[in-house]
Amino acid sequence: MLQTVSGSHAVGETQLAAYRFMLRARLLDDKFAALYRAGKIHGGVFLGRGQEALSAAIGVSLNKSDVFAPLIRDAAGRLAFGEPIIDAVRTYLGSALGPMRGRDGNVHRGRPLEGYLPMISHLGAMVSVVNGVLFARRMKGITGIVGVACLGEGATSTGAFHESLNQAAVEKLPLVLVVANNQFAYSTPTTSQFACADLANKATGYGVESHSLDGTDFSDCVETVGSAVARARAGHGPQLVIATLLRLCGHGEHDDAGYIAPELKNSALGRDCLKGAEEFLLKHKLADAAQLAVWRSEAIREIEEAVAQAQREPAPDPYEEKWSALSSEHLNELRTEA
Amino acid sequence: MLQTVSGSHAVGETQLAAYRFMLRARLLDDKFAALYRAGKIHGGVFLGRGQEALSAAIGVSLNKSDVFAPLIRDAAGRLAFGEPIIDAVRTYLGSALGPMRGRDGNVHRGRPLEGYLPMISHLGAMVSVVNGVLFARRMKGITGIVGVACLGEGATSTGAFHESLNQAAVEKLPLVLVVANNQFAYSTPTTSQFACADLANKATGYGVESHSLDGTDFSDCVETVGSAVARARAGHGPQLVIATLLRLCGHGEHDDAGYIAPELKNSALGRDCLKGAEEFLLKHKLADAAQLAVWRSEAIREIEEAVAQAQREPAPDPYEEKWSALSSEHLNELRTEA
Amino acid sequence: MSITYLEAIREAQAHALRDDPRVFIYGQDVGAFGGAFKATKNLQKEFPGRVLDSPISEDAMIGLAVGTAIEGMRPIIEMQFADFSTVAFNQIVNQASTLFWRTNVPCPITVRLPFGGTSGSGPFHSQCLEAIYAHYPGLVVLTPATVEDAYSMLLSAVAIDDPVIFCEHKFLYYHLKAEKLPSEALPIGKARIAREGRDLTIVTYSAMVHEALAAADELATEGWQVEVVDLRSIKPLDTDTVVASVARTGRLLCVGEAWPWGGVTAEVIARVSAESYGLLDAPPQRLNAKDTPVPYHPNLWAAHRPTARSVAAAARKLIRF
Amino acid sequence: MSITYLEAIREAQAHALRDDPRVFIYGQDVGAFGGAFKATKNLQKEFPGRVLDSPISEDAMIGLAVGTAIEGMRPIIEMQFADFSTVAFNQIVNQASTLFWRTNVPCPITVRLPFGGTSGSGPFHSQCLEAIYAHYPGLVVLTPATVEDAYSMLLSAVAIDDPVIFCEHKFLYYHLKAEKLPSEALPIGKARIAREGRDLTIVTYSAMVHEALAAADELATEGWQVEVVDLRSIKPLDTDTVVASVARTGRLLCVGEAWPWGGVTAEVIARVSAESYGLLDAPPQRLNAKDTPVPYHPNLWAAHRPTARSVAAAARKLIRF
Ligand SMILES: Cc1ncc(C[n+]2csc(CCOP(=O)(O)OP(=O)(O)O)c2C)c(N)n1
Ligand SMILES: Cc1ncc(C[n+]2csc(CCOP(=O)(O)OP(=O)(O)O)c2C)c(N)n1
Ligand SMILES: [Mg+2]
Ligand SMILES: [Mg+2]
Repeated sequence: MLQTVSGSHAVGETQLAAYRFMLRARLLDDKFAALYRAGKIHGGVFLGRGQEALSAAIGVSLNKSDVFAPLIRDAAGRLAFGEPIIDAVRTYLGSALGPMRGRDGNVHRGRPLEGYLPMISHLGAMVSVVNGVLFARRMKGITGIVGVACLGEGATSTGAFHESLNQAAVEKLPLVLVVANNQFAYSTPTTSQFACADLANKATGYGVESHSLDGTDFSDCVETVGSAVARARAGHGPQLVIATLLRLCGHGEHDDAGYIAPELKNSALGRDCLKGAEEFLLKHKLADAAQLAVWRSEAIREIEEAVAQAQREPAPDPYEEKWSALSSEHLNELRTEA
Repeated sequence: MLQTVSGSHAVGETQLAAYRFMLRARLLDDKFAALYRAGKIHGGVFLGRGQEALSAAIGVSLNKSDVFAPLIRDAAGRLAFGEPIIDAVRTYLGSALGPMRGRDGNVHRGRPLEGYLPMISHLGAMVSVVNGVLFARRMKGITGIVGVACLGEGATSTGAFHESLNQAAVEKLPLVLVVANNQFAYSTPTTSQFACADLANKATGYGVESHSLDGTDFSDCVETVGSAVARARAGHGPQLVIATLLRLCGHGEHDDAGYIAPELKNSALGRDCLKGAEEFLLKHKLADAAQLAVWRSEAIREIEEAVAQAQREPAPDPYEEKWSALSSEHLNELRTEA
Repeated sequence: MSITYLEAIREAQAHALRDDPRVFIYGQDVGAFGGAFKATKNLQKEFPGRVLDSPISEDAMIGLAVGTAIEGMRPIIEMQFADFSTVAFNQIVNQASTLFWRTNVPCPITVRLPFGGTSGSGPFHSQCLEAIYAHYPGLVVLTPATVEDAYSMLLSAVAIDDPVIFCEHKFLYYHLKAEKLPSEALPIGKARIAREGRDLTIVTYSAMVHEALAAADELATEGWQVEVVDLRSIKPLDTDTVVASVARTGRLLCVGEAWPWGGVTAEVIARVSAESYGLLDAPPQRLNAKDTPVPYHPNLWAAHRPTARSVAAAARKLIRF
Repeated sequence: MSITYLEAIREAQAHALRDDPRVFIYGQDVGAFGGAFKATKNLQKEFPGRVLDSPISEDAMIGLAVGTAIEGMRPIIEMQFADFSTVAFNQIVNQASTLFWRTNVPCPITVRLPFGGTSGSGPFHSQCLEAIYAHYPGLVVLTPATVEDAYSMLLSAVAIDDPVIFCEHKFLYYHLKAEKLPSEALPIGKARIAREGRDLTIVTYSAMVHEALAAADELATEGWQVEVVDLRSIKPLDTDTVVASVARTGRLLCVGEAWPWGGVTAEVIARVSAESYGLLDAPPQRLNAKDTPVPYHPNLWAAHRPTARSVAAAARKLIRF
């Protein structure tokens, strides 16, 4: 696994790390999109284009011992939290050797024992699971850790969002709930989703702290997420982070996002955070153009290798599959029918 | 049915009406408690003692064409909204002639076609049903109406509370959501229920208006609820009303509320709103002691008559019962088994 | 002209909106976007103000529908996937399904559940929940297997005065085609003999009807005449048609795409065993999905659910019993 | 000493808390108050920091439990009434039940559901949801009918590495008594012959075991020996014991307090019909609650669910078949 970069590192270092995860995530997403178009992927493909700065900022602010529950647009955060590219590729291709063994696919991947929680589809449902991990660790006397759960703004309309944020607040858990307000939930604009002036206004109603950031602004992402995570880590209870940005792709690769008005795409919200990050690095002389090009080609090579490898790997074999959902093998009912 | 008093009436009149509903509710509740102790009631008995001012204030601020979804502590509001005492008594006694025909009992009563919604037990679940009634009426072009849904502070922790308040806000429905913060949800104190400094802080997070009131203060109840209802009626969207008070009884009559500290009972929160209302009427010369005594004995007589009547009425007969849950009779499966 | 199962669902909704001012549609992305599967395509434009986007609040979506039903409306609620109806579960099984029984006020809501497995959809976009809803009193559960039924049964669903769980199979959405929409239909509650036969009865519903028909084709080449009964509605369930078929064939195989414990196949066998015991020449058998979540990878998925091949194998075994 | 079913549940939890530091209890009012039914009475005092009040957030309660299970804890979640688990439905059936299958990480949570009808409790405090949960893969569903089983099966539930839906019947809470707690128990998954007989097998579980036993008493006075099988666990379901009993008696009546469509009685009959068809001398029958919500008034309630009397009537009819 790649080493994650904790918030305590020198500023330039964190940004550099974040950028490289963003870059790899973007290229990985591009590869998935290409595989999708080539008919090589079963089911849907969900990308994080335009949301990499936010997602990477989360990943680089976490330690290995922290907890992370990403959602569908968090390829960058996943990589930054330590997910090897091959795990992502294997899951998308359904490889029997991937963490989900072909049982679940695409963005539904994780390694719970490493604090990396695999999402179920039902929006909002992962937040209370993060609470549980944090709750258990506190019972065991483990301190100084943080759990991040990611949601889109559409998911704030779920009862699960509410119950779990309230639960975290009551238990004063070190939860950081990051809401990526990318203006749309599938096709639904925010005006059909909520009526508050600002999602950050929700925080006082739960008794939690809030942070707002511009998700198109690379350094704002790194800094604001970093300080939210630091507040939670320092024992100030749940932190609600609201990021404003735009999804620069369809809901999934099957969707052309025709419902996003061109004006919106061309507005400040539509800025590509990856470009912004590159400008930041160049401006602060953290890297030069040649270096960026090297990183890019390195990442592409890594991704191509992972894809080539996963494509050579065995698909799951139904005859080898243990068709049982219980861990307690003696309680499985395996009577054959008909 | 008794006539409800709308917010537009003269001040003294509204207060007088509210008081009389409070009185009748208190005496009705007392009767139910007595019947419970005498073993005459099947299942639990849930009282609104200490919450009558708030509840009556809701009822008197509504018109017959409004919508009302009371909860377990709303005997006063129900009466004020027009529920005849006999409906309450029949439901508690399971009379076949009551609105629920012995199928459901105690506080689970209502008449949906009269805008009076019968609660299901699942906390928070009625709010979106109120939304639906308001939504349908708007579709039909009916305006100037309001819907009130009542909850306890414990119910604010449900996902249903959140989804439905948000839904009302998005649709800008004339919903008044009244939360009676009586400090406990069954035995659970507010500190285990939420972490916000004030439940009213939730309002901005939904983009709705909020109103706070002292539920032990009779005139505050009447005025604040009245103005919240008026705001909703005038088209200002959902209103969140937070009332602070104390339940002056157990969760149900089976519960001695031993978990409520004597200091709390003896604090300002423990004041009896019914006494406060009487003091108000006397002070403002809206009634004298003799008049109060007359009203009391009138109410007692009415209640005793209703109980006597309902006790004479037939219990539901399983042989007469149509054992089918569908309105479409031809789709019922009534195969006899065994 | 040729019309798909999905188009039939769109057409039925258009028809209902056109004919009945009390009908409206509420669901995530059903408005301008036309729904995740395009089942409401152009309907918002055609019927302004009557096709409305909801927030991602399944519980409140159903609650709202019930409230409008009290006011005499006939809402159609689209769940984006059947799987997400678990979030609305309480409102469906406790609010909607009990309203009429408690209050005598009908609750004519239609909840559209795009359900069932498709390749690569995995454990949370493939579930078959018909048995869950059928267990509760107060709900009607429909499972159309054909384009014609998708159309006419959705129209019936909207007309029914009770909450209807309308299970529309995603696997059939695009692939199943018909020449035209029907003008007549069997009543709700009547099963259909999808294929006649004398050697064995396969009772099934929804997408599995097509697997059963393919299995019947295969067995026909071996000389066996398999009768296929399409239940159409699983609650109410047309025991009479099933029993009559079993009386003719003497053998019963029930096939369902849902999980094996309980469910439609158990219910059918329990009824047949109780009512037409003497008619059976062999023990009634069933074939369901495996007792695990629905797998993502096509290899696993194809082995998880019954297919023409496994249905044929089970039928063969039963015929030879 | 005499101990009730409810006390046995309290004792089992005390035992589990004492023996295993990974166990904790989370639920509404379970702390200082000791729970709505007092099933956790004094446990918070005895085990400080390990018996915790939750907000009224059933969805988040189960989600939290799953998170702690990932960390190796063994939470016991008390639903105040089984009926309210419908609000937690999504987390139970999609999060908890799939975790192991998806990730290979066990999910040892116990969800205690005080369930079943009692007089005057009405449609929302009486439900029997065992069949709903049993339909889903990945859950173990237990339904103890005796004080001894309430105790030992709850201990087993906590020890099982998978999510257990522990259905404890409220009707049995106070009335059922035993002399002492057992030190040994049948393993989970084994049914129990509650009474031996040769003329008819009644298969049932939970509170209905006692109605069946009373019916058997009544039939004994008429000269009939009725065998009563207490399933104990409905998933896994001990088909072997049922089939063996039916092999002895030749007649099967399944009795359940749940609604008639699907459920335990259908599942049992489907299995017996498939596996021991030749053993039956009469069609297998079942008796369930009526297909409506559970009524409030005792008169209606007593007619809604099976009772000793209706069980005896059904048994008599079947014996005479
Ligand atoms: C409870 C639930 N309802 C519906 C869905 C279907 N669904 C999947 S993603 C999505 C939109 C989510 O929007 P948002 O939360 O804003 O996240 P984004 O896709 O914009 O990142 C919907 C409705 C779901 N996954 N879960
Ligand atoms: C979803 C749900 N969970 C649990 C319950 C059980 N229950 C009934 S009343 C109650 C306490 C409610 O407290 P609050 O909302 O503060 O209202 P109060 O009784 O204080 O008026 C609980 C937990 C329920 N009815 N619904
Ligand atoms: Mg979004
Ligand atoms: Mg309260």
